[in-house]
Order: sequence, then C-alpha cells, then structure tokens
Amino acid sequence: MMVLVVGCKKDKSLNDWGAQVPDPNGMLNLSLSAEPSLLNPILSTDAYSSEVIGKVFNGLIRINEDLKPEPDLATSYNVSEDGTIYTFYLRKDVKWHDGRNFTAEDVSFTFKTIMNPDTNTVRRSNYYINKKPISIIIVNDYVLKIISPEPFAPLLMSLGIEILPEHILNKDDINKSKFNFNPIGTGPYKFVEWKSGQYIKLVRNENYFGPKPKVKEILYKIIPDTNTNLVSLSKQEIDMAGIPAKDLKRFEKDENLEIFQYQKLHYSYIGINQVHPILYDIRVRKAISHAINKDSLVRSVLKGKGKAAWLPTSPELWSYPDNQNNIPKYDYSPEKSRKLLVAAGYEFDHQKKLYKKNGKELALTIFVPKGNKVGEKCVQIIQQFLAQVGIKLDIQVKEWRSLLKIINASDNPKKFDMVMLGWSLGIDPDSYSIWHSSQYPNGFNFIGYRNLAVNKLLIAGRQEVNIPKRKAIYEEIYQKIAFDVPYIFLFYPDTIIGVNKRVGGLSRPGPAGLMNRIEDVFVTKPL
Amino acid sequence: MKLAKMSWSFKLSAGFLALIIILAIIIPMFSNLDPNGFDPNCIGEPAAPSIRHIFGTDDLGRDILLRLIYGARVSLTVGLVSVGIMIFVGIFVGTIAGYLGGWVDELIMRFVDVFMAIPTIFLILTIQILLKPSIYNVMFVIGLTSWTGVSRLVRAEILSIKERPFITAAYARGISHLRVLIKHILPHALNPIIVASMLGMGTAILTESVLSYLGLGIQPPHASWGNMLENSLSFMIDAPWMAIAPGVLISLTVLSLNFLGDFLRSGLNPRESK
Amino acid sequence: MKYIVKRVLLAIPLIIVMTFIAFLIMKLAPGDPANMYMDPSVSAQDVIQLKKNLGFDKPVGIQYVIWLKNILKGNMGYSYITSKSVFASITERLPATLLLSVSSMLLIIISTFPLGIIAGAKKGSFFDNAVTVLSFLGLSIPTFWLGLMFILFFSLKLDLLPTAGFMNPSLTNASFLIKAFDIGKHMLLPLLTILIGGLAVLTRYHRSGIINILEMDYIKAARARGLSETRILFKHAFKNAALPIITILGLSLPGLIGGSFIIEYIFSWPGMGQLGVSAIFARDYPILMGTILFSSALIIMGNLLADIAYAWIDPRIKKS
Amino acid sequence: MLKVKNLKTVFKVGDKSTVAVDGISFDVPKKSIVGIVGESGSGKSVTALSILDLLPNNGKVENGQIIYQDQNLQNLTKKEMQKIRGSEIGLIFQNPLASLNPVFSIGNQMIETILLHQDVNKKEAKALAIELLKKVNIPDPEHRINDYPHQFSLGMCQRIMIALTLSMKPTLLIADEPTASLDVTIQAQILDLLMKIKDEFDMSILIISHDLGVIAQFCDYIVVMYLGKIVEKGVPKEIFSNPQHPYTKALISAIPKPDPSAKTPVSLLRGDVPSTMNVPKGCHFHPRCPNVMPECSALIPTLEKVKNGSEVACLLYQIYPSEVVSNAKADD
Repeated sequence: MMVLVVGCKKDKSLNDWGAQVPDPNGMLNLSLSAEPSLLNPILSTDAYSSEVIGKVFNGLIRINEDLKPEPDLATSYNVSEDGTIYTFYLRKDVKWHDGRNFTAEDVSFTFKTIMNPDTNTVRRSNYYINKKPISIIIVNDYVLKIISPEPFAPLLMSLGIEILPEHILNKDDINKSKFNFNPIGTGPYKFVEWKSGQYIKLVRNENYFGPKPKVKEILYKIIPDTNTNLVSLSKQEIDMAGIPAKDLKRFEKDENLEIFQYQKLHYSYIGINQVHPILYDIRVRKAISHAINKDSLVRSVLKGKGKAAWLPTSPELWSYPDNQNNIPKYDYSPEKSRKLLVAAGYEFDHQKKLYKKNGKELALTIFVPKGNKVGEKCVQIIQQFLAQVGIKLDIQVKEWRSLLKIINASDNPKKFDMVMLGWSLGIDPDSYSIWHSSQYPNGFNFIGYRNLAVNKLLIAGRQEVNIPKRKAIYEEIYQKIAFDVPYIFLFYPDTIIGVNKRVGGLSRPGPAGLMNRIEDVFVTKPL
Repeated sequence: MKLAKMSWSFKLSAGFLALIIILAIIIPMFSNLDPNGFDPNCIGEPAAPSIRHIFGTDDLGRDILLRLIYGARVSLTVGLVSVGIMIFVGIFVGTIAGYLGGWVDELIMRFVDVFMAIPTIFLILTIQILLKPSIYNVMFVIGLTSWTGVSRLVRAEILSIKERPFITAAYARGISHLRVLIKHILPHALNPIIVASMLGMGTAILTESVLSYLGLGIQPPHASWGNMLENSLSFMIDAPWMAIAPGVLISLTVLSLNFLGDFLRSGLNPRESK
Repeated sequence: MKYIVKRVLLAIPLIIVMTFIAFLIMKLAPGDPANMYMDPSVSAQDVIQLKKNLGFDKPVGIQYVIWLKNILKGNMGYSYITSKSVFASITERLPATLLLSVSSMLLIIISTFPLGIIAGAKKGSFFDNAVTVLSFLGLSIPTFWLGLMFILFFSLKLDLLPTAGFMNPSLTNASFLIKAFDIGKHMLLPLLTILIGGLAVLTRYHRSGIINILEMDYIKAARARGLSETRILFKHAFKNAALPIITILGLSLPGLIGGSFIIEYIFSWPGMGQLGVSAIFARDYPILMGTILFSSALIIMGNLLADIAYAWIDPRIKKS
Repeated sequence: MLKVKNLKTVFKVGDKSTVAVDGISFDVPKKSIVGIVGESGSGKSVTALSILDLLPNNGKVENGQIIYQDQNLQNLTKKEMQKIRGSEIGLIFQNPLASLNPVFSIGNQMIETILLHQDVNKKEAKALAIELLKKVNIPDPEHRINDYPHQFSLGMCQRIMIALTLSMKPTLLIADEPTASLDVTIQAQILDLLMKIKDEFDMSILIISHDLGVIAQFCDYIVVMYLGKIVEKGVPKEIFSNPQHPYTKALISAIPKPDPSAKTPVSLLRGDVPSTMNVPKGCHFHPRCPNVMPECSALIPTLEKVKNGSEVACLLYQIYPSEVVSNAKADD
C-alpha cells in the first residue's frame, strides 16, 4: 500500500534558480510537432494528444519521476494478496473544471465506456484478462473495487488511465462528442481554446486539489517542421524542445538554454523474420549481429548520446537484469561473422565480395519507416557493415502505414526480411504481445519468434505480482531471447531537451519527463 | 534582334546543361568510386570543403561532389523520362480530343478541366503512397500528373490546323487519316511541345525534390539532388555546404531549362523574334 | 450567364467522377486508419472492432456510395482520426488558406503588371534582362529550401519577423488592427516565398503579351494619332495584355492552392493544404475527400471568376 | 508641302541588314493626291512609316530628308514629332478593324484623340466625335459611338478610322492601302469619301496601294516602286496611256479591262518578287524583266526624264548609264 506524500521534494532546478522570482502570471510556451487528434484519453493514441491530456486530466494513479506508480485521484490504494482485487480510496477534494465533484461514478463510467464495443477505442483489451472483463464495484462515492478475473500484474498500469467526467458524457455519443475538442478534466490546467493548426491554450486550474500550479498559462504551438521548431527554440519563441543529437553542439553554446539529457524508455532494433528461407538459420542471424558495430552506430548516428542495447528492456527500468554476464552478446567481430557464414554453408565469392550458397547471393532487404532520420541513417551504415562481411543489404524506405500493412498482415510467412524499428517501453515489463508465439501472425510478434520456454515464462511473468520474483522471471526471458537473435538490439537513444533558462521547477531529468509535476514548473519574470 | 541579344543566356544555359550531362555520363564510366560507400567504423561530422573533397562531405562522410554527379544522372533521368511520359499521354489525349472532336472532345476536355482542378500535389502524394517508392515510380507519377497542359496545347493546335487547306488537300490526295495526323498535323504542334517539355523537365526536377522533402522521392542510399537537398536541411546551420551545392545545382539546371524553353518559345514565335 | 450556369452544371458530375477515382486510389493505398498502431498494448481484437465501428469492413463501392449519399445530404462525414466533422475541420482552416492564396495572388498581380509592361516595352534592355533572369531564378529554386533560407535569414539572423505560425496567441483579445498587423507580420515570409516562385510565369506571359500587342496595328494607329508612349503603354496595351493574364491566373489557381501546402508546412500556417496532406499520411479519407472537394470547388469558382472578369473587360465577349 | 528626298530606310534582322527603301524622292504638293504603287515588299508602306517616324525598333532611316512644310522631320525631337503625328500628318491603315483598339469603344478612342489635339472639354469632344461620324456616313452616331470596333463592318471601321484622323485636322493624310481589305463596292465608297473630305478639309493625300487600277483615277501624280526603288513616276494619264518602264507596263496590263475584246495576258512577269533580303545586283528588276539586256545585271539605272514627262529608271532609256551612276551621287 502506498500513500501520496506531497511536497518536500528535492528539486535541483529549483535550488539553482532560487534567486529568480517565479512569475505568477507567467506563460509557458511549448510546441507540438503535429496536431493532436483529440483530447480524450480513452480515444486518442498519439503522443501529442497525451501530452496535453496529461495536463488536463488525472488518473487513479500516476507515474512519478522515479518511474514508480503513486496515487493521483486516490489518497491510497491496495492490491489483495492473490492480486485480483484492487481497492481505491478516492480523494474527496477533487472537483471537475466545471465545479462538479469527482466521485467513484466517474471512474466506473470511464472503464465501462472503454469496455463498450461501440466506443472507438483500442484500449479495450487491456481490461479483458484472458478474454474475461474486469468488474468494477462502487462501494461508496469515494471507495471503489476493481476485480480482475485472475491475477494480472500489468493491469495496475492500465488502471492509471485518465478519468472522464460521467456527468458530461453520459448522454453523449462519446465518439463524436464536442467534449473531445473542449475537454473538462480534473487536472492542474483547464482547457481554454484550440485553434486548429495553430495552438492549444491551457490556463491554471485555481481549484486544483494538489499544489497550485505556478505557471498561469500553457501554450502549445503546433509546429510541424523540425527545423522551424529548432529556430523557434533559438529565438525563445518556445521554452522547450527536443534537440536532435547532431544539433546539440550548436545549442550547447546558446546562453538562453539549459540542456538536459536522459535515456529514453525506448530501444531501437532490427527485427529479423524468423520464418525466412535464409534468416531462419540462427548462424546467419548471429553472423549479422557480429557484423554490426553498435558502439560505432551510437557514436555516429547518436553522436554518442545513447548506449548500445543487448536485450529488450531499458536500464532505466526495474526489470533490467542486475547481472549482465548471463546475457549472450554477439558483439562486433567481422571474423566471427565470416566463420559463422562459412559454417552455415556459404562460400565467399572473391570477385563480387559476397557470400553465396547454391549459387545464390546472400542478399537481404531491410525496411525502414519513412521520416525516421535516425533510422534511415542507421540502415545506410548497417548496409556498409554487412558489405564488409560479404552480405548484400538493400534498403527500402517505406511510408509508415504501408510498412505496418506488411508487418501487421496476417500472412505467414510475412513479406519482409528485416525491418528497422524501435519499441517504446511501458513501466511494466510484460512483453507477452511481442514475444509470445500466439501473437504471430496476428499480433506484435510479427517476426514469428517461437520459443516454448519463453512462452511459459511470459505467462508466469504476467501472473506474478511479487516484484523480485518477477524480476528473476524476466531475467531468464531476456537471456533466452538474446541468445536466439530474433532482433538485433541496437541502442537506447538519449533524449536531449533544451529548456529556456527562464523555466524552473523541473523534475529530475529522466524518462518520466522534465515536467513530470507540471504544478511545480514556473517561469521567471521577464527582466 | 532578340536572338542576337539574348543569345548569351541561351549559350550559357545550353553550355551548363551540356557540361552537367557530360559529367554525369563520363565520370561514372571512368571511375570505380562508390558514391554510396563509406567506412562505417569512422563516421565523423560532415566535413567542410577542402582539397580532398571540393564540395565537402555529408553527414556519413561521403563526398558531395561525387554524389552530385551520380545524383545528376538520377535527377536528369527523372526529368527526361517523366517529361517523356507527360508528352506521350498529352499528345495521345490531345490528339484524340482535337482530331475526333464532337462529344468525345467535349468529354475529354471537361475531364481535363476537372483533373486540372485537383491540386497535383494531392494526386502525386496519394499515388506515390500507393506505389512502392522507387525511381521508376517517381518518374511515372510525375509524368502521369502533368500531362494536362500538353494535351490542351496539342488539341488547340490540331483544331487550328485540321481545317486548313493543305490538310484538306492531303485528304483529297487520298492519304489516310493516321498518316495525315502523323505527317502533316503533329509536326505543326511540335514547337509548343518542345517548349512545354523544356519547362516540364525543370518542373519535374523540382517536383522530385519536393517529393524527397516529404520523404517520397528517390530512396537512400542512392543520391538524387532532391534527397541530398532534403538531407541537408537539418544541417543547414552547422554544415551549410551540404545544402548549397545541391540547391545551387538544382536551381541552375532548372533555370537553364527555363531559359532554353523561353528562348525556343520566342525563337519559334515569329512575332517575338522579329 | 447561361454559359456560366452550364459550366457549373457540367462540372458537378465530373467532380463526382473525380471523387470516385480519388476514393478508389486512396482505398487502394496500403493501410487504413485503424491499422496505425504499433503499440503492444493494442490488441488485434481492438483493431478489428474499431474497423467495424468505422465501417471499413464494408466493400469499397458501398463505402463510396455511403459517402456520396451523405455528401448529397450536405454531410461531409467525420474524420476517422479525430471524429470531428469534416466540414468543421475544413472551414476552420479555410480562412488561413484563402488569406494566403488571395493575398499572394493580389501581390503577384500587382507586381507582375508593371514588371511585364516595362520589360515588354523595353525588350532587350538591361531591365528586361534583369527581370527575366530574376523571375526565372525564382521559378527555379525549390520552395521548401527557399522558405527555410528565409526563416534562417529574416527570422533567426536578423530577428525581424516571427518564425512561424499565424498569429501571436496572446493577441486573441487585441484590437482588429493589432491582430491584422500581427497576422501580416507572420504572413510576410510565406507570401514572399510564394511570390518569388509565382512571379516568373505571369511576368513572362505578360511581357510577351505586351511585345505582341505593341506590334499590333492599333498601337501603330494610336502612335500615328500622336498619343504619348506612356498613354499607349498603360492604356491601350495594358488592357489588351491583361486579358490573357486573367485566364492564366485562373489556371494557376490549383498550383497556388495545392502548392501552398509546402509553405503551410514550413511556416506552420494553419491552412487546408496541411490538413489534406496529413490526411493522406494518416489515411483519413473523409478529411482528404473533403479537402479535394473543397479545393476543386474553390478552383472551379476561381476559374469562373476569371471568366467573368474576362468577359467584363473584353467587350468582344459581352455582347456575343 | 511634303518633299521626300533620297530616303533610305534599313532594317536589321539578326546580324544582317536589308535596305527596304533605297534612295527615293518624291513630292506631295498642296491639295493634291499622290499615289505610290507597288507589290508587297516594294517598300511603299515603309516609306509611309518612315515619314511619320513609326518604324519598328529594328528599322532606321539611314539617309535622306523628309521635309514637311519647310521643316525637316528628321531633326525633330520625339515630342515635336508626336505633335506632327495626327495634327499635321494623319495615317490610316490597310486593316481598319486591326487599327482600332478592340477593348475600347470607338467613342473612347475618338474622344481621347480629340482631347489630345483640340482645346475642348469632354462634352464638346463627344459632340465633335458624333459630328465627324455623321460626316463619314455612320448611321445613328449618337448611339453607335458607345459601340466597340468588332460591332462594325470593315467598311464602317475604315470610315471610323477616317473620322478619327479627321478629328485631328491634319493637312496631309497618308492612306496605306485604305481599301485593300474591302469589297469592291465599299472600296469605291471609301475612295469617294476620301475625295470628298480632301476638298472639305483642304488636305493633301498620299495614297499607297498595290492596285494601280484602283487609285489611278484619283491621283494627281503616281509613283511606281519596285524593291525599294522608284522605277517610274509621272501623271496618271501618261503612266496609263504610255507606260515606259517594263514593270509599269506589266502592272497596267494586269488591270482587268472592262473591254472583253482586249486580249492581254494576266501577267507578263516571270517568277516572284525577290525578297528584300536578297536583292538582285544591277537593276533590281532585271531577273523578271521581259526586255532584259546583258548590262542590266551590272548597272543600276537612275531616274531619267523621258519625253512624255515621266521619270523612268531603266537602262532602255539611258544613253550613258555608267556616267549617270557615278554622277548620281554627286547630285545629292
């Protein structure tokens, strides 16, 4: 059981900028690189919407800067011994932006709306455990029980979804409601206006149940072009922007900016089709892995702002194994790579500098999604690495939807050799949908990975609620996966963010974001 | 009079284009340098122009001059082939409309009207997503969305020619329709078509660069001027040389094509050349 | 008048055919809006249910008929991505698009007439050559590159103009004049970029129009009547040379409306082009179809206006 | 009142130059009608344009004098020349419809011209315009003044052009093929009109035509041109009854005769008119001349008075042609 502790947090930035006075009427200028789809937490799926939604709504729990869950709309919560009953004690001092009281009805309404098949949401299956729905029991206005049909560790995070106001939406068709463009939440900021293609404006919620937000207004400018966005940061038209690693040098010299770096909850990888006439052979996959110098990739593509990856979780997460020695690493060694290819029956054609088997060249194609600059650069470098060991690699840059059409198709085998992608990681380590063989061909195990031992462990990992025990299970999963080379894990890129020095009250730099507690963020008065 | 006065621009343009074409053909024939190759283990920053790399290198350490030369092949081919498609479709549609006349003409021309009323960029983008991105498809798409102007031109020209006495005379001599069309009518429409194709080539090269800007152009690692320019945009401040060379080259090439087209237009129009 | 009505009526069935072709092409494009998830927490069942809710499980023909029926009822449908009504989504973007394209058109007209007239009258002079080279240069520079150069120079280096956007949001409650001034400031760079690319063709046409007209008998006759060169140029030649320009302006409308989306993208200008292009990438068919419908209608309207203006200026059409 | 002396007009095409009018001289006395006759390319229209300094940019008067009422037009500034045009010398063209600006009403164009040349206000100008239209026999001028050129027939357009020219009260009217594009009946009407206004307005007329037959009867004096040179000039009676130059003879024989018994070949001339770009050496006419002599290809004949009073440039009538050639230059 956890209880929310408010205030008294050590805040580095606050200390650094203690001399300057927060401006109670200040405005924070942020940018979005695309128009949010709609401001409804259960319908939207894009990052731009969630960025705004996070300021306007609250969930039952939230993720703090240590990536730990803590109660948000609740004063506390507990989970039963067997991991099936979640009890939430709700805050009694929460009001919707229109003044109505927040109650357990709202929570119940939100989950029931998600589970209603007419709602255009893709979150529904998070609340169905083994195809059985969770049930919600309102004990009284401020106590709520959620019962899972069986123990399911990842459920807690799903229960953190932002809560919608029942009194506004109960009569509406939620899919087409005006609410989606004019949201009413419980969060620290109230929605003011949304000018399509221009900006979204939020204003401080004076009746916020938490500490009073220090910035009066937040303005999200919509700036699609990356270069334009960076110029806006330099010109102080926006207070904060992500900086590509290659531009870092220039921005480090900018006196108005403070640069923050932290590891993203994300790993980039090359997915290898396991059901492929050449790549089914683990020796070829190992040979490819040995051919690629991950450190060089990090150095060149990320300008050193990142870290080589060897397994499918992030060092920032609790699930990352303490002991790395048990994880197989097929590190950079063109020698080993060539030996493996010979062992797999390939012969080197000296004229063409390529390996061949039965007269056929060892030629593969890699897909990379369009618009992903880092990815496009990576595959061009990987192409050269593979050329060095005698593997021919063709590059195809694919428009995102077209790529998804191929890898999400229900054919078996799927029509790709390799694909360069990345996974953003959730806080919960459950990765059943990525690695379990039942998730192929329909599901996110699109490479067709199949390891029965891993299958069993994945299910065990979902049902185990005890954290140390779970951690051991996942260590074993990562070991086995790394050994099989279904992916070539490439790197964990860093997030680099430039923030105008007039902004203070930032959280500790980390995957939870610099503005994890937006209430604490302030801007100083202009001179 | 105008010929004599403006000929400097004509000479410069033709000379520039000839130089680019010769370089693009010859250099790759005598060199085994790989414009896409680099040592993956030592990639540094983009290098400024120096004696070793006259135009500098890009972010993967590849020589920009070499890539420009190979890119010229791609960009010029895109220009040529897509204009070829444009002219072929344009002549075909325009001829049918102008020659057959009547309701066929009415129907085709109204279709052309509406086709012209849809912003081309939507069509190009949609078709480009539909097809696998490749150099062939880029040419195909550009050609297939730019023919309307030529078809109108050809139609107007045919309408004005087909009633003239010498055509009637040709029929009177018992020459077949197709032959009259090819031998007597089309050559008269040739001049405006040549002009249109010069200008069209310039537009095609620019369109390729716009497609590259949207990530739908020629695919890496292969170089085209458009994708080199696109790639350079994010280095505009730190490595301006990456943007300058391809930008200038595109502009000058298109400029030369426009000049040639304009020169031919005025040269072929007796009124302006007098 | 009859002619105009006839043309509008003729355009309608053709637009319908065009929308069908557009619909077909889009439906052939791989992927659909429900197929955009690469998120392990989204299950295949969810996606199937979503497709069913949005009606993608029906055959393409039926989907088109449903769309068309709704259009005829005046309902342009709802965005697949935002569920917002297409009409609302487009109309909130329309003012910005119209503002930019109409002002760029006006600016092009205003600058093209004097440039073309003087260049044509002083054919072969330094001024003529300079206008030719510069306007062609403008035509030859890739727009996105030029736009970015402008931002870097005018906005970053000289700090004269805002980088991007439509209006400073803090001015929502300011007076009309202040707002207009601010929008003008934001519009300057996009306008300049369009102007540079759009000037060449018209100026060229106008110049050669003037050259042709100056050799007409009625100009000679006017000279023989002792009229001054200026009067001949700006009265007699001008009105005649303006006629083809009107038609060409009408024809260049699609380019102005469609081409401005790159400008909109670079300068974060909240116009319709941006909406349409992002709809292509998101496979948001209702929005895209709506955008095509709207812009085609705009263009047809523009061409009609051009025809009317032509008839208004040219007495030969009015009476016959 | 108009004396053209030794006029030479040159056109530049590319790097080459061609002589369109080569040293011609003639007079237009007061209240007389002088006709210039020649085929296309003979330089007759260029002569008219040279007089009014209306040559296109690539044309230039290289030599000679154009003296109008004791004033050398060559020496005038652009401004002064503008004043001469219209108010002193009027010009009407071959194609009347093309000579009127199609996008302005005829009233607009007339009033504009009247305001420029006469000291009247707009209302008076309009009244004047209507009066002039009446004079040239335009029916219902009060209403038609607001019409546009395309609403008039060609003949009416020419009348309007004449009215337009009259509105400036010129003393000399140059009519460049005023009837070439008109039907025969209309031709006669226009010529009658010209005669009528000549008397009424006390004007001289320089009429230019390719058709000797059409103008001969109206003229007091006729100048025949061929490839930039005058080949014969004289009074109509002599030119008709007693043509001297083989070219003039050919022109006259080409005029259809009302008398069916007269048997004349349609043309005595061989071949086509050579281009001015490619003028034959010697006598320009010699390749087509029925009476060609060996020396014709070498020597250029000058105008010589012959016994009937006409002046003729033909070696047939010259005794010492070579001397004459050399003397001709000293004559200037």
